[in-house]
Amino acid sequence: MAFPAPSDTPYATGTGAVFQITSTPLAVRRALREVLDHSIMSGLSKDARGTAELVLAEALNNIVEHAYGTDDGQIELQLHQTGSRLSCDVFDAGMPMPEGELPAGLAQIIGEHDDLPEGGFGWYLIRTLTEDLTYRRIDARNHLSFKLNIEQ
Amino acid sequence: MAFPAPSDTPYATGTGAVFQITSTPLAVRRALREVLDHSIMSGLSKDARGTAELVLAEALNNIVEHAYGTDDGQIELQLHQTGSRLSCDVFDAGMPMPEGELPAGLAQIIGEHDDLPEGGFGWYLIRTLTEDLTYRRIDARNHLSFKLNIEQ
Amino acid sequence: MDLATETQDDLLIVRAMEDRIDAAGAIQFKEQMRSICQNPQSRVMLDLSRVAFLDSSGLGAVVAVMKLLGPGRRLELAALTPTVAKVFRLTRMDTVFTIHDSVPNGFPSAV
Amino acid sequence: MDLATETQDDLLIVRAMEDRIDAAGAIQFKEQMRSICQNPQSRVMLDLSRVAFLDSSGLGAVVAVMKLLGPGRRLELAALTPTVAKVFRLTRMDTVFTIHDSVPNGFPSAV
Ligand SMILES: Nc1ncnc2c1ncn2[C@@H]1O[C@H](COP(=O)(O)OP(=O)(O)O)[C@@H](O)[C@H]1O
Ligand SMILES: Nc1ncnc2c1ncn2[C@@H]1O[C@H](COP(=O)(O)OP(=O)(O)O)[C@@H](O)[C@H]1O
Repeated sequence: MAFPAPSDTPYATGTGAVFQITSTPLAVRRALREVLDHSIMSGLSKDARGTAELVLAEALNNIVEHAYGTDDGQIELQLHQTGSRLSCDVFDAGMPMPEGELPAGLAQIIGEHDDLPEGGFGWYLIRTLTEDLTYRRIDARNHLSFKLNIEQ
Repeated sequence: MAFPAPSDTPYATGTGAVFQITSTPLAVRRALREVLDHSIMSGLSKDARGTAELVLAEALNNIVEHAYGTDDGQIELQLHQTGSRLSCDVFDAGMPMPEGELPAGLAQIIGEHDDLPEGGFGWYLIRTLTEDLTYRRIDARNHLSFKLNIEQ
Repeated sequence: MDLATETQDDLLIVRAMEDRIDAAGAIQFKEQMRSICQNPQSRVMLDLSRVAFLDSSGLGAVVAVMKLLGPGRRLELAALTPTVAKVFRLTRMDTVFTIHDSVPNGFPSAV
Repeated sequence: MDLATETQDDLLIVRAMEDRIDAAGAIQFKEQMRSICQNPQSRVMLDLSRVAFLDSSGLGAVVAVMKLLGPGRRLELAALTPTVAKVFRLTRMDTVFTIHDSVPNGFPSAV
């Protein structure tokens, strides 16, 4: 795979980390443990860590489920911290997003018992918890980018 | 007011427009008519025009209501089109956002009759309909920035 | 805010005559609906065929009108234009109101 | 997915013993809950005190368990850790479940 090297990303200062992840739910679980244990996350509050794990889980699992589906695939996660923001860049070579753009992430309709939603929460959570959320399809690759506020 | 001049914004190509808006609901309504009638919006589909009007109305009315409240104030809206994206930059000199960051824009709880929500939809709509949503407080000014996909 | 009314037996039809229900007009809309809804009809239908634009304040006002009808009466909506329908759909408030494609026969056409 | 159960009269308490209910474990969790819920108790309470992390797949599985209990029985939740509580709050699913701060006396403490 030839994802842009982290050195290509336009960050002048701060610390960074790169993770290579195979496209399976178990590999995502292992990668999240590695990410959360990495020194780049050590300054975060418990709450910010929980939010970061949640957003990264949603982004990565969406790729496993929807971009690669039953295909094997590779995911690259680049993290970069500058000041109060953790920048996250996720690359994959799977299917593009529907209609080539970010899913709307609508609130789910909370109906009665049998009509309760069992899915469709992923993009709502990502939109709600991130800043600077961007999706680009370039050279048959998906690039999802967002920032997390890690202040407090 | 000394909002950054549109020439300071880092756009190399495309077309732009700048609007000065007084902080009242009627001025926002008039400004939206002007924006929608501007040549920068002429290439948009009916659907994209509706979405643009909605997102701009929510962003501007939030400033009138929450950033300036009962104070007089000035708002500057900068629009810039590049390819399939309409970049929107909104500046005001009112109160900062709560906790200095973008409101979460949670889905409203749709309860029974008397508990139905009458407000709180604004940031949910902005988050759902935009890309690259960013908020920065700089030099006692608010800068809200987002992009609209105007393709289709 | 200009509102036109018509009654059909137990149905009160209210047509919004302005092309927008927005932050600048939401309170006035709500107050005028309040007095119109003194009428005794048990069904109230709001004809939105002329309303091209409604923002979150307008949505809030429509919800407020639904509430002030009280528990025994419901607000129904008719003839939503595309952008207005989108606001109801995105916020899921389309699950709260009975929404009709058009008003029942008898009311003069909006266009 | 390790699940421990205890009954208190008409109440079945199920404690998730893993520290996460995520995309990799959601289906297994649901299947094990399905067989545990063959028990006849009318109240089922899921003790989440040991679960530090739950993603949207885990949330979906909890909702699915609620549904497979059928209309006469409800799933209650207890002892949510902060990040798990946040997922329920953000998605508004905290309005769907009865959520208890802790499990009733009797169940050995999780910590
Ligand atoms: N990474 C992705 N690549 C392609 N399609 C995606 C991706 N993520 C999401 N989608 C599409 O967007 C929809 C909504 O995703 P999401 O909100 O995560 O809910 P869910 O995954 O539970 O369906 C998915 O059903 C899928 O069609
Ligand atoms: N431009 C702003 N400046 C300061 N605070 C804001 C601004 N916009 C929103 N807020 C805060 O965020 C909250 C949520 O806003 P919103 O979703 O638009 O709902 P509503 O305006 O109906 O309350 C507001 O109640 C307010 O406290």
